[in-house]
Amino acid sequence: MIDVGKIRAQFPLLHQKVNGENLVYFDNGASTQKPQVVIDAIAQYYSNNNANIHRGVHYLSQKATDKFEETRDTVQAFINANKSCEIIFTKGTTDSINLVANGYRSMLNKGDDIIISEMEHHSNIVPWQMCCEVSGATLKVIPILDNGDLDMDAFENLLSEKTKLVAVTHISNALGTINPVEKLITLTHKVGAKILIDGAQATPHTLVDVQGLDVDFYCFSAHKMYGPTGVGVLYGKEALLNELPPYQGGGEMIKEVSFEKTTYADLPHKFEAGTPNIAGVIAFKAAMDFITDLGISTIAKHEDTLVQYATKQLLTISGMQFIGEAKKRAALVSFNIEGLHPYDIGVLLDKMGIAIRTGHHCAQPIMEHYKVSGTARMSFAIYNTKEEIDSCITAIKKAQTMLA
Amino acid sequence: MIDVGKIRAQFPLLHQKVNGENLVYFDNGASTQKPQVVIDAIAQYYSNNNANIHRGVHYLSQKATDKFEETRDTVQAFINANKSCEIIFTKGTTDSINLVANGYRSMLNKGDDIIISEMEHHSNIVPWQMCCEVSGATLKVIPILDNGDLDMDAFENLLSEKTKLVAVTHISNALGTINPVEKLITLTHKVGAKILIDGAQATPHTLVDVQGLDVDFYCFSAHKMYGPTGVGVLYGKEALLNELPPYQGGGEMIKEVSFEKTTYADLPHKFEAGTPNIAGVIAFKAAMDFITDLGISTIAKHEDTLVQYATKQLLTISGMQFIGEAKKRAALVSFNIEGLHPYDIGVLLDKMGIAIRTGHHCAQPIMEHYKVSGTARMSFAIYNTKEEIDSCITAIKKAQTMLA
Amino acid sequence: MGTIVAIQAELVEEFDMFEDWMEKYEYIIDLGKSLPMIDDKHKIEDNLIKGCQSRVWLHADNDNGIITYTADSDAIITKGIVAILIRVLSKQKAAEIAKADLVFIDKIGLKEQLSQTRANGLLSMVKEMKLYALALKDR
Amino acid sequence: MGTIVAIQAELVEEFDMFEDWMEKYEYIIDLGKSLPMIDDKHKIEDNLIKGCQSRVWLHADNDNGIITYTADSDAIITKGIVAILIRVLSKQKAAEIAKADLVFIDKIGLKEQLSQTRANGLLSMVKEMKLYALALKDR
Ligand SMILES: Cc1ncc(COP(=O)(O)O)c(C=O)c1O
Ligand SMILES: Cc1ncc(COP(=O)(O)O)c(C=O)c1O
Repeated sequence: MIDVGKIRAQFPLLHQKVNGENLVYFDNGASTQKPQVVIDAIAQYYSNNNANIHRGVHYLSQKATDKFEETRDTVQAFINANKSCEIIFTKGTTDSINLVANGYRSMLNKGDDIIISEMEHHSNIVPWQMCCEVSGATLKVIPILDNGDLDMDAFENLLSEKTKLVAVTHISNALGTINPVEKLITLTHKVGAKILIDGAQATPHTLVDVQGLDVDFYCFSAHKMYGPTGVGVLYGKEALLNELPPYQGGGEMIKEVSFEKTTYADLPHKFEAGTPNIAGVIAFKAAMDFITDLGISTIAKHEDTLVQYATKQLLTISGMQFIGEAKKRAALVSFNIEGLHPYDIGVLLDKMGIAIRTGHHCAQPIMEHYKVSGTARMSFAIYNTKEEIDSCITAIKKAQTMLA
Repeated sequence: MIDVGKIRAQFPLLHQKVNGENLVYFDNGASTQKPQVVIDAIAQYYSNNNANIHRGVHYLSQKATDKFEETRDTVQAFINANKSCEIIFTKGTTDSINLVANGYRSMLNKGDDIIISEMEHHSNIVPWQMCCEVSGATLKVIPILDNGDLDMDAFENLLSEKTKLVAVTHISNALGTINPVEKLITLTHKVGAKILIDGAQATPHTLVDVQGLDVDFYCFSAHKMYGPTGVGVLYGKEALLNELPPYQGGGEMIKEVSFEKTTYADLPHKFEAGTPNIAGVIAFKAAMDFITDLGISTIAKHEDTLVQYATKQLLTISGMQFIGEAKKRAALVSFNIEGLHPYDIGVLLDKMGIAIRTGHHCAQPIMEHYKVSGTARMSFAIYNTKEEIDSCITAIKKAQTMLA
Repeated sequence: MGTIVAIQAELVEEFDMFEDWMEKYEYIIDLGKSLPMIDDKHKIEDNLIKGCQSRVWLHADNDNGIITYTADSDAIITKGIVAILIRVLSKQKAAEIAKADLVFIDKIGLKEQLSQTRANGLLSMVKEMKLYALALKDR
Repeated sequence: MGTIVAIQAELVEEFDMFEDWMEKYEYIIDLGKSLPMIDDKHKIEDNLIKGCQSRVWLHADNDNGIITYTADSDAIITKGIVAILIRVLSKQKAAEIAKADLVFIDKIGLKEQLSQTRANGLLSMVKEMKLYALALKDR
């Protein structure tokens, strides 16, 4: 059993009143709060250690470089990558996906297919639309079943020798669906295509083993994993990253620059142009250590309990309509209440100190599918409690009365 | 007169010993140190205020959004932009330049010219090489005179109705040259072209008034301005930013997404896909306030004194060869010592607690021009002192003896 | 019809009487529930202001420099605030609207509803109301 | 010729005698100033390892599984360390080189010279020495 009180004590932000009430933070799918160790890691870096990396021969620069590279090694271990040069630091999942999608612009042609799904976050839709526009490739979409599962039969039908890339989310931020990534990967590889998994909602909640999965590209954000904003990861198999054209040009990513001919640096530097978010990357290690120390399965178990409890309690509300009831779900509950606009619910809950997310969750096609303008979403993290869910249910009922 | 002691007291990192000696930090051109107010702003954000921005209706999200937008307003005032929507947050100068260069890929054609200069940082070379490769445009290079000034006659000869874009640095990071940006801008506009100025080395040292300059695009990094890593700015005139195609696709940057048609959000959001470096952006305000409170001209004056003093003292070293003796210079001195490799100087100075930068400074074409493998560079900030220069000179002499 | 300043003062007084946020929001919700505040024929794409979460339709009629706004929203609270904004700005002279300083928003504690988050579309609505007035004021 | 382990131990002992960093670096600089450690005909582009700041040329000869390395650098300190690395790894069996654990680097306080910063090219040099040995060891 975990001691949630002890865990909460490590998160300074949680201990505040909002609109006179104890804060209940259920917007973890958007961004988690940060434990003191992460906040301290940033302050310590700037107070003791700050310098630009990779080029300086002086002590501070070397120390900063070593710490920066330590995080790379930690990420490698965290997702079980084969080599640390397969870990590219970006500014977030969106940046990671764009890096790959931009590279594919020149690798695809008319007649090639990219397959995404109906449940993707805009960050895993728009880059591919832009990629198709430039390359002439066609974007195909895996539909979802009404319960929120991917239509796997439809997926198999979409796959063909024309398929060059599949880009699907591991866990849906709008529905909570855990997709069968192993199966998606196997099927994709059967037709000789590559697959990118958007892991933004997965790395905070589930063990990811990129070698075990045999996934080609995997993307995620530190800020959803108790880590700092402005840091993301692109994992890619070494051979594929070597094939992928560079994304941004600049310092760090070159071997040699002349006006006649510029050659690019080896991995991972080829994809890390410019001064990175050094403080953020270094502090991200503390966030991963926080997760590893607790154990990702402990976190998942706790969050599962919360999802189940919340689902049960929400059912006591009249007019409750769950959006997304996939067989396997993680860490969040998405719903609407008959006759109520999610925005109105969100505003009134906020007045009662409760932060949930309402709206389209950057997944408008999903909203289109369910013919709703948005949903209300409670998304959980390791520091949330059943008592908080109780407060939230009471608040929803009060809002319902006010709005009725 | 400024009280440097009082200023130094605000920078926790400066008060340490490196290899048993008091740290002398002369690598400010690479990245400056951070005052306590900046470090505190980050910790306070994460401890009280952290949430994802622009979409949430709850209190924390609104407060974070307000603070994030406050920084945008502060940047607007800092560089005297006309509107706050002309301020785009990026991850750094490199990211800013790539954003523009990527947009120009589809706006240029064979027969068009882009002009850069021989003294550019790789970040203002490689993106344009990549842009030319895709668009078919031709890259032209303004040569420099041996003293480190731009060859303005050559520039006028390069300009023609074929010129579509000029991209030049405001201040050279390798030579210290302050370029005549007003004149560059006027001449560029005369042929109907647009101009991007790389301000990475300028915003920490000189007043920048984008409206006064009538510059089209202006790029800079927070981490060189006493601010956090992972934050940069692209300023662009509203009309030009509206014309420029979007860069990254994802959350935030869209108006509406469907598989048939995606429409892009208005400025500045169109260029800010994904969760940004929220903590960094918010803390950047504290850094700009720090500069504004001191006064940028006070900073410049102090740094000028240091440059002059350092130049004079360096001349007491036998075999001193300055690299870059432009008429107008800022904040740094770049040099070589006859018979010595800059790397060897850098290593030995580090042993004496002194951090300078040695190498090609991400400006290989400049090194090519002067036929050197690298230079040693002392670059200054508001917290540096003449006493530190004295220590540095003594250390260089000692290194010279050891290496002789 | 009072001046914009006077109506704002009125509103501040009214809102001062509420004991807590609940009474205040109950009042806004009541306003939001009132009859449609816009003719159905104006509820068209062209008049739509899209917040990320709630949508606002805004229509303006100009009668000799006096502007009448009608509007609606799909969310009740947004609609209630729309009603308040209309009460303040509608049926006023274009020049007055253009230069109006909407101090009441802060004073009645609705600042968060017109924040920079792009959630409800209200900030854009106010901007459009003012832009419309600005375009007319010198005619 | 001692084993790699023995030579490392020797080096640690030697370096232990230095009183301070100055003596240590004076020694390294002396090593760096010694005669060229590579035949000029091997100082070619193909043998060049580019650090950002100093450059290293590395050449390897294989004589029945015994590898002889020769190398050079344009910076004196880098060259001095190159000399030390050669002393440890050259004229050894490929299999021994491939599995060698270069503990001495840390112990003699030269860790920073083989750090992740890409400045001097030494880390790449060690990697290449090992790769070469690895490729030969099972032949
Ligand atoms: C002149 C110049 N341009 C561009 C850059 C790149 O800035 P950043 O690494 O912050 O993207 C630098 C920083 O070294 C610079 O000095
Ligand atoms: C499934 C999914 N993909 C991508 C993203 C984008 O992540 P970021 O905003 O950190 O780039 C998110 C975050 O909301 C997400 O939930």
